[in-house]
Amino acid sequence: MQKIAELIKKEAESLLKENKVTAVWAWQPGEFYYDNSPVCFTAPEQLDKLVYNEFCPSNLGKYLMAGSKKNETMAVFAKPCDTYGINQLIKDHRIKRELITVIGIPCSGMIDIKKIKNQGVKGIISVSVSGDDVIVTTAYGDKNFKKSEVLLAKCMSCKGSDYMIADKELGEKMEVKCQKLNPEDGVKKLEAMTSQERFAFWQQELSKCIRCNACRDICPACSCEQCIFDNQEAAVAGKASANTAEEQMFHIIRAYHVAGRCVGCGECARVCPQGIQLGLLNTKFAKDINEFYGKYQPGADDDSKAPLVDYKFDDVEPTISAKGVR
Amino acid sequence: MQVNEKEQAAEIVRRSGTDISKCMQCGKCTAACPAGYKMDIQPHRVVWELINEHVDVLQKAVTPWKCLSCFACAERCPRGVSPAALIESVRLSIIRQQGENCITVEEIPAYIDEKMPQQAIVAAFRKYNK
Amino acid sequence: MQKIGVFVCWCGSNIAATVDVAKVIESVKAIPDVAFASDYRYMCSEGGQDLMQNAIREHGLTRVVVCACSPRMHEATFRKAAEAAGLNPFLLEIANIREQCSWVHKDKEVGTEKAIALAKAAIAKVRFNSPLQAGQSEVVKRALVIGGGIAGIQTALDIAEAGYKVDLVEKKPSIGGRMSQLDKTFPTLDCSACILTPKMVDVAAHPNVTIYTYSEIEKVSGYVGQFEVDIRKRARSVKADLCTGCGVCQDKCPSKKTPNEFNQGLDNRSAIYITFAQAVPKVPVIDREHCLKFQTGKCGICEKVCPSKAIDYTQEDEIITQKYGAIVLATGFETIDLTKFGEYQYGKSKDVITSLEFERLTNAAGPTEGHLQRMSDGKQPKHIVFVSCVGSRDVSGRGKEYCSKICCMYTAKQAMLTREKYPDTDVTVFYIDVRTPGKGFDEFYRRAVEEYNVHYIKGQVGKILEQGDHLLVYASDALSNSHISLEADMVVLATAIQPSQDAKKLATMLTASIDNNNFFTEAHAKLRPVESPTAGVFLSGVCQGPKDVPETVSQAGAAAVKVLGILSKDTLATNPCVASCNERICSGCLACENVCPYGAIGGEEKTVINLNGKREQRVVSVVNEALCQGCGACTVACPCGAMDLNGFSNKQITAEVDAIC
Amino acid sequence: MLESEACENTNYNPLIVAFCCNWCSYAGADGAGTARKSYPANIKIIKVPCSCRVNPLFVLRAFLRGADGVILCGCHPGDCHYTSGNYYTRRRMKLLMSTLSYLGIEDGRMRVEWVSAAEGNKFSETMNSFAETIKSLGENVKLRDLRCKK
Amino acid sequence: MLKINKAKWAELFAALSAQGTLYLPAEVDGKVDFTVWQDGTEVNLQATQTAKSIKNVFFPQIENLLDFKTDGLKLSVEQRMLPEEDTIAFGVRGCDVCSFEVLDKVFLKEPVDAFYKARREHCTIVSLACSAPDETCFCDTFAIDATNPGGDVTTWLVGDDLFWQANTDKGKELTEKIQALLAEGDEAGVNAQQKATKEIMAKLPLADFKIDPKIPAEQEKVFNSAIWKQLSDSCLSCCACTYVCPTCHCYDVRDFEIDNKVERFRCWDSCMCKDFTKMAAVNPRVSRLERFRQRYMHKLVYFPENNEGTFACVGCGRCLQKCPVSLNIVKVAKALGVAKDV
Repeated sequence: MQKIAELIKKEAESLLKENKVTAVWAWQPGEFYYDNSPVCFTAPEQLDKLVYNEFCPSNLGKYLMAGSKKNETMAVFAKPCDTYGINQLIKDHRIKRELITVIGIPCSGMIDIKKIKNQGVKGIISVSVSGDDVIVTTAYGDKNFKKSEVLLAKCMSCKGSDYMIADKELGEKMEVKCQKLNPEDGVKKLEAMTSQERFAFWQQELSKCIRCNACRDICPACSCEQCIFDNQEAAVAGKASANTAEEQMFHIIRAYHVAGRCVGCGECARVCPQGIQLGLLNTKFAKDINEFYGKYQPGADDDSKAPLVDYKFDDVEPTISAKGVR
Repeated sequence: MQVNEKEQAAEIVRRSGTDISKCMQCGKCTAACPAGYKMDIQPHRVVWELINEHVDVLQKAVTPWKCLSCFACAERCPRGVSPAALIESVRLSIIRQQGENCITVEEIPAYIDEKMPQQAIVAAFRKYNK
Repeated sequence: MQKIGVFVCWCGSNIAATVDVAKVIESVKAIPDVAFASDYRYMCSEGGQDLMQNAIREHGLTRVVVCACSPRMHEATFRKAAEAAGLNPFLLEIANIREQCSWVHKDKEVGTEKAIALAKAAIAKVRFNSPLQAGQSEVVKRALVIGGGIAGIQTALDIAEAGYKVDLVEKKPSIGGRMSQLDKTFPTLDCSACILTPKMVDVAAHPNVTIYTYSEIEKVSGYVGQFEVDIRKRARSVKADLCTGCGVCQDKCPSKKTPNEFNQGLDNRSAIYITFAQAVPKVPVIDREHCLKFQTGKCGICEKVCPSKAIDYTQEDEIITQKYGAIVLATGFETIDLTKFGEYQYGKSKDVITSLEFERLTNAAGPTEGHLQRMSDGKQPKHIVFVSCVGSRDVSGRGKEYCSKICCMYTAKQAMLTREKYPDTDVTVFYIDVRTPGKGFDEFYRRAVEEYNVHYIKGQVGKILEQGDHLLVYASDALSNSHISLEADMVVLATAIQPSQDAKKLATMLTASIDNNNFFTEAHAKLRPVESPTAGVFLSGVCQGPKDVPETVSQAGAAAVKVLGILSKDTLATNPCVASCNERICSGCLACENVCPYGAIGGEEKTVINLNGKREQRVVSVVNEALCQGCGACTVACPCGAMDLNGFSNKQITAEVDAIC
Repeated sequence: MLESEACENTNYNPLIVAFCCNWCSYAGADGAGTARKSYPANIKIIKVPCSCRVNPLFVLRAFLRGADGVILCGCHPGDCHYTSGNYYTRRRMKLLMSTLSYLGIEDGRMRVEWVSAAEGNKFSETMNSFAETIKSLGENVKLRDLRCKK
Repeated sequence: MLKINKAKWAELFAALSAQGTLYLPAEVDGKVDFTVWQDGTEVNLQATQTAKSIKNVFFPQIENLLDFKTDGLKLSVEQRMLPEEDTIAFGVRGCDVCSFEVLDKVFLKEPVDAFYKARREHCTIVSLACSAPDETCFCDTFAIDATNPGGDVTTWLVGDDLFWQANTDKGKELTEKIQALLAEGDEAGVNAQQKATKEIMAKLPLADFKIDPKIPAEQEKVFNSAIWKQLSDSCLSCCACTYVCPTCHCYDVRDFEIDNKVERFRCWDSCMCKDFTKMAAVNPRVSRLERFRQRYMHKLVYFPENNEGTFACVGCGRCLQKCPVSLNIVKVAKALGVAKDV
């Protein structure tokens, strides 16, 4: 990863120096080794702060929206999974393709610091990663982990090393090495439960929600100028979920609004401060769409018709599948 | 037990499961009936008699005993009426009123013979056990 | 604060018998914003409208709710009345307490409770109604008539006579339709061709009429006043402008084994053919499926013999795109398929025929030149049995539930004509009921019985068997309670009629609705019988329901008048209930554009004032109000609620939901 | 008393919201009225221009506010007055229903039916059968916002 | 000093619970949060931090204030009862204990928030000293002694013993009620643990983090600093930081209306939201930069200015853990500290 970080720095430097772009979106280090945050560089001398390691999960695509409105030229570094979100934003006319330079950067999977901390690790001073080995130095001593076991959930269901959009690719493509997860497995498990069990599951899960909107604000498909839940005119606006029904309403509608547009990046679940398994909802829509209307991967291109704004004459009828009610 | 023709007619129609109000007396059933030439009351007329609650005349007629239950009448009826079912129902009303043909559970063993299909025994029992 | 007026109609006892009107009034009066509430025996009457208008003026009402019959009945009436009193007509809502309340509930308590709930919902909605102004859209002064039978011809002629352009589209190579196949017409026994052909010539010669024969409708878009239609003019393979209609080509054509559709397949025709002698246009077509030139590449005789060099094998289908202000459907009928009626031996015995075939058989221009003879052996039949209601009034699934209406009369006609021409032929008619409501109809039927000794038997035919060169007919005589059998030489089946197969396809293209039997639905069964529910689309002839010739002609004229009502206007008021986009919120994702069936939405890069009150440039959706028809598909596709629908806004519907729940 | 109204006299009265498109189903409902084909009074109809105007939000809102069942009626596929509106409805509602089921909401609380203007009979039959289903499912407690209704 | 052995904790919790509703850190669904204790609750005294702060107990996310009802044109109002049940908050860390000082300054000042006051008065706080601080902890920055966290009662967990020391009258009263369960304990273990904990804290990355005194002092310069742009560029405008923060206290008042009944409730709000303070027509801070700046200016500049130098931050580190894009008060304060224009 270190080598790629160097390549990124060089690329950013030449883009800014040659005035090809006015801004470059990348990551900068935080207080600890693991809390890198997105940053916008506008001058070559700022670039010594640029970082790229196993703790850069954020998709930078959404940050291009503001500059796009001002007709700024921008470059963005994008991991393979990030390119889906960028395509979706282009398709939704939220960023202008002609203004942006997408530079594909390889990724071998991002580490989930929560997985490490959940194993009782506290007082982290530094983290070093080499190959599959992760050594965490803490105030209480060193701890060793296997990278393949502490990857972010979204990386364990990595869609592959190809870029859906890239003006340039840096370095060699990398694979995520781990026990792969199929996001649909979780959905299938829930589907196999009884209606009562599912309701209990979701009630427990959604009642954790504090309506901080992090899931929405990080989502590359949630790019509305004003979210309907913030629109006082829309009769659904609410700052807090007063009860189960309202929580359900928020999450159903949010999942519904991104249905057929959700690229499956898994960021919503990653950023949820309450650890709600939001992927189970979005993946359900994706699974249904694939089953009912044929396979569709949002963000794989920037011009296909999304399933919910399309139809076929012989689409499946909305009849009830369950026994005994019809 | 039915006391008057009106109730009897209603019972016959109910048992047949057919909706006689749909009949428009077109005579298609009669025209289609292979046994019609032997009947004194033609199939469409059977329906008509029931509409008018004339049970007595039906019970005394030969028609119930000439019907082959081929259901050609029902098959051809443009309105979904089944004269055959009505005739079968009339037949039952006669049999049940007579009483002598009734069968009791105790009597069954005597009738059973090895070759008789089980289903026939059950069907007969259902039919005559009244 | 709104001042809402609520008016509750009794509709005589239609509403008042099931709904306690006084209680409704009392309940709505307790709702905030309701400034006035009153009831009236008939709100739609002048007195009722006066009541509403006076209340609007005296109480300064800002919104009105009328609790009455379906808005489909009188919404327009009440809106007009409100407008006359100075209120924007779109500030009025109807609570449907008749069709959807008093007529479906019997218990007064239940009905009253529901009426109150419906009134509350309407009040909740009307609070958010906004005044709307209807826009204007231009009217294209040209009409399209689809179907070139007597219905279409009459409609086209009437429109053309009034001075407007009409295009008449016919699927077959000639106009004329079913009527051109008939021999005589009841009850006057005029020769059908004699009264039809002059009309065909008239319509063809009329300077305002353009006829497209051998043509079909390919695509329809647009709306009343502004329909755009693609007509596929199929390749005739004959140049119409050169052809003189001499008929040499069809005489010389070596391929002569194609069933002749015009004669219901009773004889054969050549591959190049003129439908019938009086065809308009009298230009042959090449049936490419049966033409040797097209199938094998060899032949080309017609081209050689044509004296005017009119044959053109290279002709291709042509698409004509034309704009129209109104469209008339006159697609007519066909007889039903009899394969499910095996008992009649139709298709097995050549001597069992349909009445339409009988018409051709007795027509002087038909396959036998008008001589009544059996198709099996050419002998004149000595005993003919007519069977009525074949497939009509049939709910078994084999036929049609409705009465085909014309069979009783044409059967009487055919029976009578047979007896007249061949007095030695016995005629028996089996019937269920003989229905003769019409001017001179019953007299006609009685003549058949009394003067011509046609033997009418109430009963039906159950089975027909071929026995030697006879047909053995098993039937019933319902009145004598007997089962009969008789010998016949010919059986004529009065086959049920059904709408043309094209009706369904056209209904979809025109978004005109059809009923379960594929007859086009009229906008109102009694009061708008020639209008479809789709504005600007009218109905003429049997495509709307079974009719005889005089009825068809009068409906055709009525449809023409309705068309003229549109064409005589320069502009039409457009439906103001169209989509509108809140540019401040719109993110420009254009999901709306993708779902709009009318192409009424497009993305435009615009400078807009954003939610922070600042100017910024971004793509937003823009609705073309002239094209928008107000379906609302876009409003749901829009995730942020920027797209809304006038008259059915998110707020209005939500308010209704809240009021009901 | 009509059969469908007889059930209204028992204790549980399900509240049902029916969204009907103006051109087919609302006309179908009128047809049911004209033909005096009864259905339970607790079914309240909201008119929309086309079934595609019905936002899943409205459906959820109805449930949230206490509806026990929501039924959406539109023109038969292929017969939409607006050509294609109900095709979108079909996809939207299919997904919504699937998700509601996935969230553990009883199947059958929501239904989509195609009822044409000529099908007054079908309208009434559909409403009777839907009311029956909702009755057997009992009160909607899972999607209801219980505030103010306690 | 008193103590109680692990073996008797169940009895302790039962006894405390008899005195009032007992909130303590417990593990539910893999997450530790303040939970009402019941028999069988999975108490977790090891976790450094609960996911949500103790704020939720005193200032819940949703609180009904009153109901009103219309009958025809008549309106009747029904006040909600003040929460008057006795509660005990057990296992509160030093940072969270100090968060009350911040909230008290807001809610107990005129006009007094009756709901908060009632909850506060009916609650006895039993704190728990930290023995295993995390890298995100920086309470020391605000002179909070995590090893001696205060409250009505302070407790220390040393080995299997929980040491107990009442600090206030309220604390003493509670101690008397459960006296029978407590034994005399020796302070030596506690002292040793305090020393060890401080040594660990010195090793952590934020050990030396101090808020530059020029930040609260140079209000105008800080406000106008160019650094805000770069910092706020990557903020998502979500309010995860606000809702996990123990000292953030903004709320919105809303009505829930059905038919003729209205429930008026308050719910948390965040200055990071676009629709903050919409009730006053508009949110004056239209850009993300302004909203972002507001939150930190409030915590680091305005609040200390109005409250004798108290920062509206207690160094709990929750925002460091929960921000989706790793923005936090430490990053902001450090950036401002080194900014040339401040």
